[in-house]
Order: sequence, then C-alpha cells, then structure tokens
Amino acid sequence: MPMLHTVNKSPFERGALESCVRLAIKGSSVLLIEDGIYGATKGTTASDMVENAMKDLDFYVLGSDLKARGVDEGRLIDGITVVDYSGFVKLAVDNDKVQAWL
Amino acid sequence: MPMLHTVNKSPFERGALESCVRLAIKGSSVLLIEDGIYGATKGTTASDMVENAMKDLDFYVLGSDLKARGVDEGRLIDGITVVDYSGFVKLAVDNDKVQAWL
Amino acid sequence: MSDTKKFLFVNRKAPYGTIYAWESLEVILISAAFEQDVSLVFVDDGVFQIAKGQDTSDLGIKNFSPTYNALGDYDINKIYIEKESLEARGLTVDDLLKLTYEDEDDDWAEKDSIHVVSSAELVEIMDQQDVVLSF
Amino acid sequence: MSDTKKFLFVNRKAPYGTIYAWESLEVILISAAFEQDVSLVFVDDGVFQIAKGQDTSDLGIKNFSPTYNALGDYDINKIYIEKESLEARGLTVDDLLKLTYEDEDDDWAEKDSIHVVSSAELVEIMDQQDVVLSF
Amino acid sequence: MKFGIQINEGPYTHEASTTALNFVSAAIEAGHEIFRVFFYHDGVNNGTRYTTPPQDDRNIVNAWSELAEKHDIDLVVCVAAAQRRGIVDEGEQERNGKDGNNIAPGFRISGLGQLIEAGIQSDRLVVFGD
Amino acid sequence: MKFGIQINEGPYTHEASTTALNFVSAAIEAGHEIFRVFFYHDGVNNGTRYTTPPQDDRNIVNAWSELAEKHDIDLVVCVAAAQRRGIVDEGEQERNGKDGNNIAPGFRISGLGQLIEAGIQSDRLVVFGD
Repeated sequence: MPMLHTVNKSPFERGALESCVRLAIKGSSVLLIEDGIYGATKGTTASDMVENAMKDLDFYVLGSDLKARGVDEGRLIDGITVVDYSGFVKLAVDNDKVQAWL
Repeated sequence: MPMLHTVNKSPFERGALESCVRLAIKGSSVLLIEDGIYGATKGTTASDMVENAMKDLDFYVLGSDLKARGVDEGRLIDGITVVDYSGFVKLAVDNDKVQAWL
Repeated sequence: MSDTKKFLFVNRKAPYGTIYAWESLEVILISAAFEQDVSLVFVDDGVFQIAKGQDTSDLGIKNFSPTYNALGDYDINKIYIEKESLEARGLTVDDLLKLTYEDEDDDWAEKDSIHVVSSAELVEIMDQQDVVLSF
Repeated sequence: MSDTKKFLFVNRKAPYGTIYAWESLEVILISAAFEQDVSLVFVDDGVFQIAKGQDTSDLGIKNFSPTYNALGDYDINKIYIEKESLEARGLTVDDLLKLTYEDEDDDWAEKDSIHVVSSAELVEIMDQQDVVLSF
Repeated sequence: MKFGIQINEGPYTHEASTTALNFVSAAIEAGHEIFRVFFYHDGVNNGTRYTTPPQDDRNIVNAWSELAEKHDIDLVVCVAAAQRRGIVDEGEQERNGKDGNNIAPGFRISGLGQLIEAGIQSDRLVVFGD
Repeated sequence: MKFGIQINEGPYTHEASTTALNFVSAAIEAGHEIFRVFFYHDGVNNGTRYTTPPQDDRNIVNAWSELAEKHDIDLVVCVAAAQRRGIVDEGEQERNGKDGNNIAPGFRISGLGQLIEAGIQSDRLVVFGD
C-alpha cells in the first residue's frame, strides 16, 4: 500500500531520515519538510544516503521551507520534486496513509 | 582553563556528544546526564567514539539517570565515574566554567 | 467490524529525557477501549522504553514502565522490536521487560507479546497498517 | 572593568524549525548593552542560521536573518564559523550573510565580522571564554 | 476526503503548528474536510488566549481560532496533556480548583479518545510534531 | 560559590527542569548560593499556577515555588518568551489587555538582561535544556 513519509529533522543532527529510509517500503514517497529540507541538498554528508534511497523511494521537498532557509533549488539533488502545501495535501490523498518520522 | 561539558542527548539519535568530543579541549570533563547516559554504555555503536575520547577527556555519568533507565553500572565503559547530584555540583565548582551541549 | 482499523504506534524516543514515551503509552492504553487492531513498534531509542529494571526514585519522576505489563490484559500483544536497534545499543531481548498475554484461543496459555524482528520484517509489518501514530 | 567577562554564545540549531536560533539572537542583542566581551560561534546546524537569501514570506514566520546585520553596530564582531560544519553541509562562506563592522581603531574601515575557523582553532577559542550560553 | 490532524508542539517554539495551519488551509482550499485537529503533548499550548506574540510576527493561536470559526473545525485539546501544562477551560477550572482559565476561543478540552476516534473516522491522520 | 541557572524547557515535557531542581537542591545543601534561576524558551512554562499534574507524579511548579520561598531564590521568567507562550503576571495582564494571569507564586517576569546579569554576577552559569 503506497505510503507517504514526512521527515522534518535535519539529517546532520537527528536520525529520523536515516530511520525513514531504512524502514520505508519500496515505492513509498518521502516528503522533506521544516528542518528536514536540508536532506534534499547535494554535496553534503547525507547526500549519498538520499541518492541511494532514491532508487526505491520518491523524494519530495516543501518549497516554502526551502525558501525560508535560503536554499536555492539549484542546490537540490537531481530528481527531488519541489511541492507547495497543495502538493503536500495531494501526496497525502494519493497515498493510503501518512507516517511522520518525528 | 578546565571546563565541564554536560551532554543530555542520546548519541544514537543526536549529534551533541560527537560535537562535544570534537570541540572540548584536552583535559576537560564530560558529564553525561538525562538521555545522554546511554553514551556511557559499552558494546554500542557509540562506544568507540567515547573510548577514544577518554584518552583526552574525563567522563562522568549521573547515577540517578542511569538507575531511572535501568542501566546497570556493570554495563558502563571502564573508567567512567558515576556521580550523584552533589558530585555534579562539585564538578561545576572544580571546573572554571560549564558548557551544556543542548 | 467496518470501523476496525489497523493502528500502529511507532515509538522512537528514549524515556524520561522527554515525555513522549509516557504520553504515547497513555494513547496506547486509551486505544484499547476502541476495539481496534493495535500494534506497537519500538525502534531506535524507543527500545529503551521497555528496558527492565527502571527505577526513577532518585529523580522523583513517575516510573511508568510497570504499566507496559498491563498491555496484555488490554489485548495489546503485537509488540515489535527492531533487532538492529537493539544491537546498535548493545542490548538483547534479555535486557527488556518480559511482556506476555494469555491467549484465549489457546486455553489461556501465557505467550510472549514481544517479537524481535529484523528491519526487513518490520518494513512489511509497517506496510500493513491503516493509521500510524508516531512518538 | 572588573565586571567584564568573556561571553560565548554557541549556536548549534537550524533556524525556523525551532525558535532557539531566534531567541538566541534576542539574548545576543541584549548582551550588547552590558559592555561584555561577546563572541558568537556557529557550529553544526547553527551555520544554517546565517545562510543568505532567507525568505519566510510563504510561511508567515518572521524572517529574522536581517537582524544579524545589526550585530556590527552593537560591537559584536567576533563571529566564528566552524569550517568542518560548513563542509559537511555542502556550504562555503559565500553561502552566508556578509556580516561586517566598522573598526573604530582603524579609521572606521569596514571589516569582516565572520571568521571561518577549523575545529582545532575553535577548541582554543572556546577555551578562552568565561561564560558559555548554548542554543 | 476527511483529514484528522494531530499537533504535538507549541506555537512559536516549533514550526509544527505553522506547518499544520498551512496544510489545513490548503486541504480546505482543495475541498477536503477536516474531521478534527487534536492537540497533544506541548501542542496543547496552541490553545491559550494568554499569548501576546510580537507585533511583527504571526499570531498562531488567533489563526487557529479564526480558521475554526470560518470552517467549523473541531479543535480539541487533550485533557491529560493540558493538565500537565496549565491549559484550563471553565470545566477544568472548577474541577481542579483553579482561579481562572486561559482556553482560547474555538478550542475545547477533551479526552484522548478523541484522537483515536479521529484515526478511525478520518481517511488520513496526519501528525505534526518534533 | 554563586550559581546562575538557566532553564530552557517546560516541566514534564522535558527532564531539564527536574535535573535543574535536583542540581539546585544539591548546590544549596553544599552551602552554595543560587544567584538566580532564569526561565527562557519553553522554560517559562515552569511558572504557571494553572498546572494540575497527575496525583501520582511530582508537582514541579510547586517544587520551584517552595524552594524559592524556603531559600529566597530569585525565579525570573523571561518576558519576551512568556508573551509568546502565554505566561502572564498582573503587570503583563494590564499591559497586554488580558482578562487574567497565571503566574505561579515566587516567580516574577522580567527582561533578558536578567540572564546576562546572572552570567556576570555568578561564578558559574549552568544551563539546562534541550
């Protein structure tokens, strides 16, 4: 059953993204929000983990949280989709359930 | 100047202990409190980091936080000293300053 | 039973440092009254919640770990612990509370509620749920 | 000046996800009124606090990053950024706000407040302080 | 589609409540229904009318109250969590012998069962927290 | 020796306030002086008399009030942090047009300068938080 995972923690300080990637079933979607958006950027100590996970999972990132933190979309890992809040709602609708990795 | 560092975060979920160890000057004391006490146990993915750091830093752990979490003192890394709250106060007095790794 | 859903409570935080573990347990106990299909997962630092031998008398904080023993009486007996989380923390199942229930379909035999599972097995278990609450 | 102490503010958390960064800045600004010797450190996710180009208009949260520009006017110009923290996050000093002050001892020349230092250098700087506040 | 929302952190301290507000607004705009917003843990601190945020910042408590009134949304503050944190309505004031109350308009205090019910009755439960 | 104490998290939610209480008690017992306890961030939530913790748990707010009375300790709640989180004394009630207040006995609301002063005047500043 398709599932939406939300991650709102920085991958540099907390283990939430790593746990999400370890325990999300193949074909799931992962939406990075709040401080979680730093996980979407390339050239970091967390990028390899995310790029590897993208073989099995679809990654999204909340645009308004990127913009708030001054992260230019040009710095995102290729293949991560930027969504707005209505895109967040659509992801929640299109998946059967939502798990927040708090 | 001798300094007391307090760490109250689990080393499995947060980066606080790692940063403390990286940035504490040789000869400092590190007191593990609250969820930080898990960093004092042996045989974990964080033990090597702590054992290495013990070459340059003195490690202490708050006994009441160990006991609350059911961690037997037999599971502690050799050389880590268990203190009570009055020992915590004494460490704060004996060092010139205290830094909390929040 | 059209109103029965599969509820999963995911516990990822250590006890006492923050209140999430305790307030999670309060939700779990309430959920028992709603006759839903309830499962618990303890993963990452959440495995510390069910460590045995907890004694909070020096702190003055209430020791809520005995309450986990009541889960079996509330028909909450699907408790999954991630093996990899235990290993990373130097723990084995012997370091945990022994949680059991009496199986009414098997002449009230006492059975273990705790199931230590691999990450791969946990992925499948989490996939089967309808509602996921995280603490 | 017997009442002058070396105050160090250590910032380790990302902005907006939690309020610590903002409320830290409020303390830092107040400290300027007390004529102490103030230094700031941005380490770990704290380096994100002074990222340039922050725009919170979609969130409705106040964008407090322009306030860092005022620090120079308050004689707060010892701002240390850990090089290793920047590198781990794929950042360089060009991704940060340009914070400056006018040096009254050098004919009010405009100088950089930000100093990118190694972990080893930061260890020495932190060792020299009298009071450490962490956010 | 029917959404249940759980909020675990206080306003200002954590972005969770702001994210939830923006999510709920977008869901309503897309024609969905909000079955209930349940405030748990420090989330109960969203429900006090005693806050006075800086004038140049958003007022999150008022935003919830206004959204609730406009779209008839059920804002439920968990009673057990509220007692620990000092969020009080008239009933709690009387029950616990307090000399006042601080609940904000549009919020009501009720039990944890309301969260489980939201999980049962909603098509999706979405949790915002730390 | 003179200690300044900073507490950044609310009671119950986080262990920080409990740890600080135990530290302060031990410091007093060892003959030290507590110059001030400064409540910042969510720490201001330690200062509300509206809490009603479960009967089988500790009452942290009362413990601070009693300790303050017994040993004449200065408990200061940061005004800016308190406004965001809804902690109100009589002065703040009037200033912000609130219909009540919830400050607990022994606490007072004041500015951030009190924290810096604690850093200057104390021999050690010890911070408890998250």
